Amino acid sequence: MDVNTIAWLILLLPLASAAVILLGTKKSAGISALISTGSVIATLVLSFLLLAQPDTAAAKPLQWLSLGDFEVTIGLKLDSLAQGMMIIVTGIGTLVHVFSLGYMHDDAGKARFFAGLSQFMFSMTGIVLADNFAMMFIFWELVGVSSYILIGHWYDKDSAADAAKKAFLVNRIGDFGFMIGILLVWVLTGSIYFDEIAKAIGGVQNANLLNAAVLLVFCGAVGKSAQLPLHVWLPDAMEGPTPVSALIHAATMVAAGVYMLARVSFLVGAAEMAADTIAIIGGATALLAALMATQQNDIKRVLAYSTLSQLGYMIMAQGLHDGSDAGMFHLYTHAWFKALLFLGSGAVIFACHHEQDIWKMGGLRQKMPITFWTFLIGTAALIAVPGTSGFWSKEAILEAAWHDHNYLVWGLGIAVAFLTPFYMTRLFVVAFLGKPRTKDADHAHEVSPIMWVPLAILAVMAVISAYITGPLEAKGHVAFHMSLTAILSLAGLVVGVLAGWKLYAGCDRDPVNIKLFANKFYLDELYLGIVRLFQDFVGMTFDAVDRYLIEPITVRLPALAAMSSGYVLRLLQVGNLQAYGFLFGLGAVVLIWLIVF
Amino acid sequence: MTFLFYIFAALAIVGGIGVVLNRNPVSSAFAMIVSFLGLAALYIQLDAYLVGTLQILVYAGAIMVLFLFIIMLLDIKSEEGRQFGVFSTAGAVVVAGGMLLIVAKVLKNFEAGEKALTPLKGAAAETTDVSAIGELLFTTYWFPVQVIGMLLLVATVGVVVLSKRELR
Amino acid sequence: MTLVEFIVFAPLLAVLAILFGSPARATAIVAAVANLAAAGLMTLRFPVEVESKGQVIFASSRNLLASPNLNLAFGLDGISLVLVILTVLVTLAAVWASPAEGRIKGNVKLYYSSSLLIASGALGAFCATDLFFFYAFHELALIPTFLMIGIFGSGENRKRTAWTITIFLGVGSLILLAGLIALLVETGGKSFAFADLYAVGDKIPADAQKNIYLILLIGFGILVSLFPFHSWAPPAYAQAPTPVAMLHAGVLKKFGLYGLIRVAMPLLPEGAAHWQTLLLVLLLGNILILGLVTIAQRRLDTLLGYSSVMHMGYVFLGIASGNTIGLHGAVLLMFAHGISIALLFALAGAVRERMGTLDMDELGGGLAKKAPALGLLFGFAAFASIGLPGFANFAAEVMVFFGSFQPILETKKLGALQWAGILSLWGVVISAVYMLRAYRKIFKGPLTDKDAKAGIADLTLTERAPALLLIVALMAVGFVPGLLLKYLTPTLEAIAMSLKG
Amino acid sequence: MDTGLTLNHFLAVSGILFAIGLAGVLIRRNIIVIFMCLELMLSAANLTLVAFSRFNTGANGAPDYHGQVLLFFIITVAAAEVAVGLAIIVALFRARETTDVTQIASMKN
Repeated sequence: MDVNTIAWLILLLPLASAAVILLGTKKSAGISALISTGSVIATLVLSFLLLAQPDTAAAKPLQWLSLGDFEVTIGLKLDSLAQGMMIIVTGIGTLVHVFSLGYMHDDAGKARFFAGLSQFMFSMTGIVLADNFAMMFIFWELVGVSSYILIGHWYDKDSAADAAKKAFLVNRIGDFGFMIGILLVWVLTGSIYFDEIAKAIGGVQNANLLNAAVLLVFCGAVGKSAQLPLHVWLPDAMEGPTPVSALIHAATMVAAGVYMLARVSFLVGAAEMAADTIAIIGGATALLAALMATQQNDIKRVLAYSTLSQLGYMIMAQGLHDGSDAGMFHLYTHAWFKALLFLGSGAVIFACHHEQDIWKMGGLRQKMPITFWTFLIGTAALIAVPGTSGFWSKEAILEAAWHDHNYLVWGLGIAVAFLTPFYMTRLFVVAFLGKPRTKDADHAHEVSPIMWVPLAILAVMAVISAYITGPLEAKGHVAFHMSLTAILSLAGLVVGVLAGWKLYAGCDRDPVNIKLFANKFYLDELYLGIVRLFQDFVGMTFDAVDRYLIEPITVRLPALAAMSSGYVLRLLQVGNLQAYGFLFGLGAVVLIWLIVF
Repeated sequence: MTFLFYIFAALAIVGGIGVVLNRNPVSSAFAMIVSFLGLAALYIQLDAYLVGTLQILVYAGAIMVLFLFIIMLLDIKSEEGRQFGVFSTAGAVVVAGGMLLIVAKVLKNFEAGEKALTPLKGAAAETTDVSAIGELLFTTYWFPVQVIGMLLLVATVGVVVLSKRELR
Repeated sequence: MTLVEFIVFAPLLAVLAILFGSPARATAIVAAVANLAAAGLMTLRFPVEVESKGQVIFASSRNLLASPNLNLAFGLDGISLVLVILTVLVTLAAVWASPAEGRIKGNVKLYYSSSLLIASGALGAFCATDLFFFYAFHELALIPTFLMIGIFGSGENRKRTAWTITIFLGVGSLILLAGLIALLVETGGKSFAFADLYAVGDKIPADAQKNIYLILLIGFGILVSLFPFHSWAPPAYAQAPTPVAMLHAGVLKKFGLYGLIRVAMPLLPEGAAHWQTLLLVLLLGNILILGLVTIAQRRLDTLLGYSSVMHMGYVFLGIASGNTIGLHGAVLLMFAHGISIALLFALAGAVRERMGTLDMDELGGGLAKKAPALGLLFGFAAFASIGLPGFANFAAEVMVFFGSFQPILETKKLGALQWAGILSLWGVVISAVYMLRAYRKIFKGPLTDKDAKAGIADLTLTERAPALLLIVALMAVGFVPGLLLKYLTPTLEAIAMSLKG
Repeated sequence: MDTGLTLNHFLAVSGILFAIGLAGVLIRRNIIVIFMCLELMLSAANLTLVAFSRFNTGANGAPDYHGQVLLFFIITVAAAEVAVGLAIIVALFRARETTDVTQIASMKN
């Protein structure tokens, strides 16, 4: 197969799958699931074929819009960055699909679910392969919709419906900035194509506008990768089915922001002020999310905040000088172990009859040994135990921060290195060790092979992915130097795990109670207030202005004028023939007078 | 001639005033006939014998008879109480006065109107106005004549319909 | 008789047939389908290379008056073609979505004839190549609108609403008429034909251009519900019977925008440049202020009414930018918005028919559980209206925004137009807020009042057909915008040229 | 023979008659009398026509008979008008039992 066929098949197979399910096989859920899973396995195979392509590969573009000089094409860029990302997306996609076959087996909306997954795979592939900003924006929006559909899969639950809406709207706010950023980049460089922008970026004179443009483009990443201050949608997005959380809200879609920044790293590199801002926002997100994670009780929420925190790392890396590769490296390793953790939590939740509160679990080690061990491996990778993949990629980021002399960002990163082991130990100890605290936990038993096999594969990947960096082409290195950074992060690991063990081993209730963290710094409440203010107060005010000011001026006033003049004129209609005659005669006289003299 | 003009003009005007001032419609009608007679005389003074005759025959003869006939038919008594309303009188004075003022102002500056009335001479005196008008009516104006005939027919039918039906 | 004449008069013939006793619904649908077929045929036979802005295809002309030169003249250029396609699609959907004959309370003939008359008026206005009939056909379409709202409308205020819209649009048309007459006087007044006007158009002095453009902007603006002349639209759409809301919001309202592009801009380029800032301020009123007002709505019908008003702001933005990209975006958005709002009104009509109300609090929620197809189609419509990729709305909005930034490719200095572009982008967030809110409130969430909603049935196949027709059209153009853009390019490039020069 | 009479003499008489008729229309309340006054105004206009016709002599010194033809038409139309008008009055009287115009005010409000 030539490169065109491969690339286009990768993009279009999932779309075809979604279309077939929507139009044809909606009624038969089993077939739909198989179609969807088949399509994603096919794309995985194709993605491996794609790895053989050179870095400069590209598929023949398809014209979408063309107006003279202004042209938007759907072109597929198949460089090593895209190739590596495709392996992540389709690899985890495949495992999640397979896992879902078990997890969603009895769900009423199974066909809809798999159609949504396929649509997501299509959209995500579009982002990865996009060769220009407009196309990226198109698929950027489409993943937003997929996310909306999948979060709201159980739409008859109020919380799920609200979470879906929230996710979409928050992302829209990010996209608002993203679109302006794209427009500004277009104005500055005269192109929306990454290759041409890279060529033209050197000639851009207007540094302020460039900084603004990059920051606005970064807004898109802030929305999609859930950075401060638009992070609020991601924890709520956990209302979606757990496979969705694993695929979309941990491994791939939320990483799209990181990917996009890596894709335009030349832009970020050219705008210093913007790059610093990006790094700081990433670091701050990493720290705040880690703090919030320490006080969550919902197993998926803990993982969600840890995702936020890790995404903060990646974004931070994108803002660092020479940090883009490290960021992508972490994206790559993180995708595997975070998907593992989410699917593991999914297995736990499935086994505990959809119980998500870790304080109602416990003692799962004996009930679900496979899940237990895979989850342990995932946790180890996340808290960066030396040897696991997470260790190498995190070190790379922290080292990059150190070498960039960006000590503020470095400090943030180190602080997170202390917190991550702590809250993950808490989660692990409370959920898996000790004694079952509820009947559901007591009755839990191991999940079926169709669910634990993906877990096992992911567990293997969680350890070894750092050593097979083939897909990333030299973006990740397994290299260790004894340095202050390394010492501190190892210290963080030890301190964090020990503190977590000491505090939580054998506890039935949370001994620590920090309201500020548990309530996520009250940011949700703040935003809710702002939204209320806008929706209800400003909206109502303008509604009132419209109703009681503009409508009276444009409708009532002319109506009143017409009616009152009509009333005045009506007084003349006395109904007396001679009065009319008089007026007529008078009019005639006056007219003649005016005309003749 | 001049003397006769003033006599007939006065006749016409006084007749007119009589129409307006008489309380009894029947008297008004008779005043009207007087006025028309004066007018007809003025026409004849202007060498318009045919229309003068027509004025007497049609207006004074037919139309006024019709008026009288209706007045009798409806058995209308003279108006009772105060004859003229204050407002209507004032209005009439204003409008009619204004009209008179305009006429006076126009005539004062109307130089073509200073042309004196001289008797017809030569060929003009030979042809009678009846033949001249007749010739015009049945050549140049033959179509309007037809139309007028049609109009009269329609009016006749209309009158019949109107007087037959009860008006609500 | 040319195809264009056929397409304009076919609905009128159908009206005659209905008046003489032909079955109303069947006749109307036949006429709409015939029109769709004719429009398809025209599209196939439409040559893409139309050179000058005055040139039209399928031209026909019947002289009615020698002096001034008045012709019943029709013809198509790219813009007209796109709008004709829009009209025939929406007409078919509207007629189809009308209730069956037995379920109309009142005069069935009037009901169906009115829809056809509106369609005919809109088609006539879009196809006329003569200023007089351009105006007259639009007026023709207003009369049935008024009748339908007054007679078949819902709500107790329908009479008042009918009067409001009539007076409002009447005044707008009157102002427009004044502007058009002034325009005719400036161009010599010898001929009403567009071609003749274009020929002498660029000789209009600058002062006159400014004055006339302002009058035309207000006149057309009222017809398009430009802020602050929008008060008629939301209640009218809320209370109009479904087909009228579809036809008016979807098609007829585009007349004003069409007029700006067809008459005002090419003839009065200096006026357009002079009043650009004013137009920008007003369109921001449409997008931002009315966007927030839309959020505050509690009823689906007024919400859709306001949203339709709000979206006009983007079209105006494309028009204000005045370059090729922006104008393409504007015309394409007219098409896309027309279809998507018609779709939304059709589905809202279906909801009203089932639930008896469109008050979102009374509706409760969870309707998607009872009527999944309705929920799915409404989701498509809502996302189309939000401007999601894959629907024509997205392509059009993207072009409008790129168009607003195009003028500074050289200077790289943000001006009023660009700031307006940035601010109107926020409208994209606003429209997502209110559409998703409505979707969430009506269709998502747990099913409330289970007993009351027990008898709610999903859409029947007949009801799905028009919605599917519109969705397919939206997605076809959304996936391949070139389908329509290629027809627009020659005409719009000429107009953009005249604006530059 | 110079009679001393000019066109203005006749026009003045016509104007006075017209004003009288107008005043009568406005003053009188009996609809039949009002009607008569209307006829008076019409006749005043007729006098103007005849006067102009007589003074506007052609090349052969004859009056302009076109004006008199118009007068002929006017008289005819007036006859028709009177007939119809009186018929209306009769009908009105039958319905209202009055000829007083101040009593006939159904157009008010």
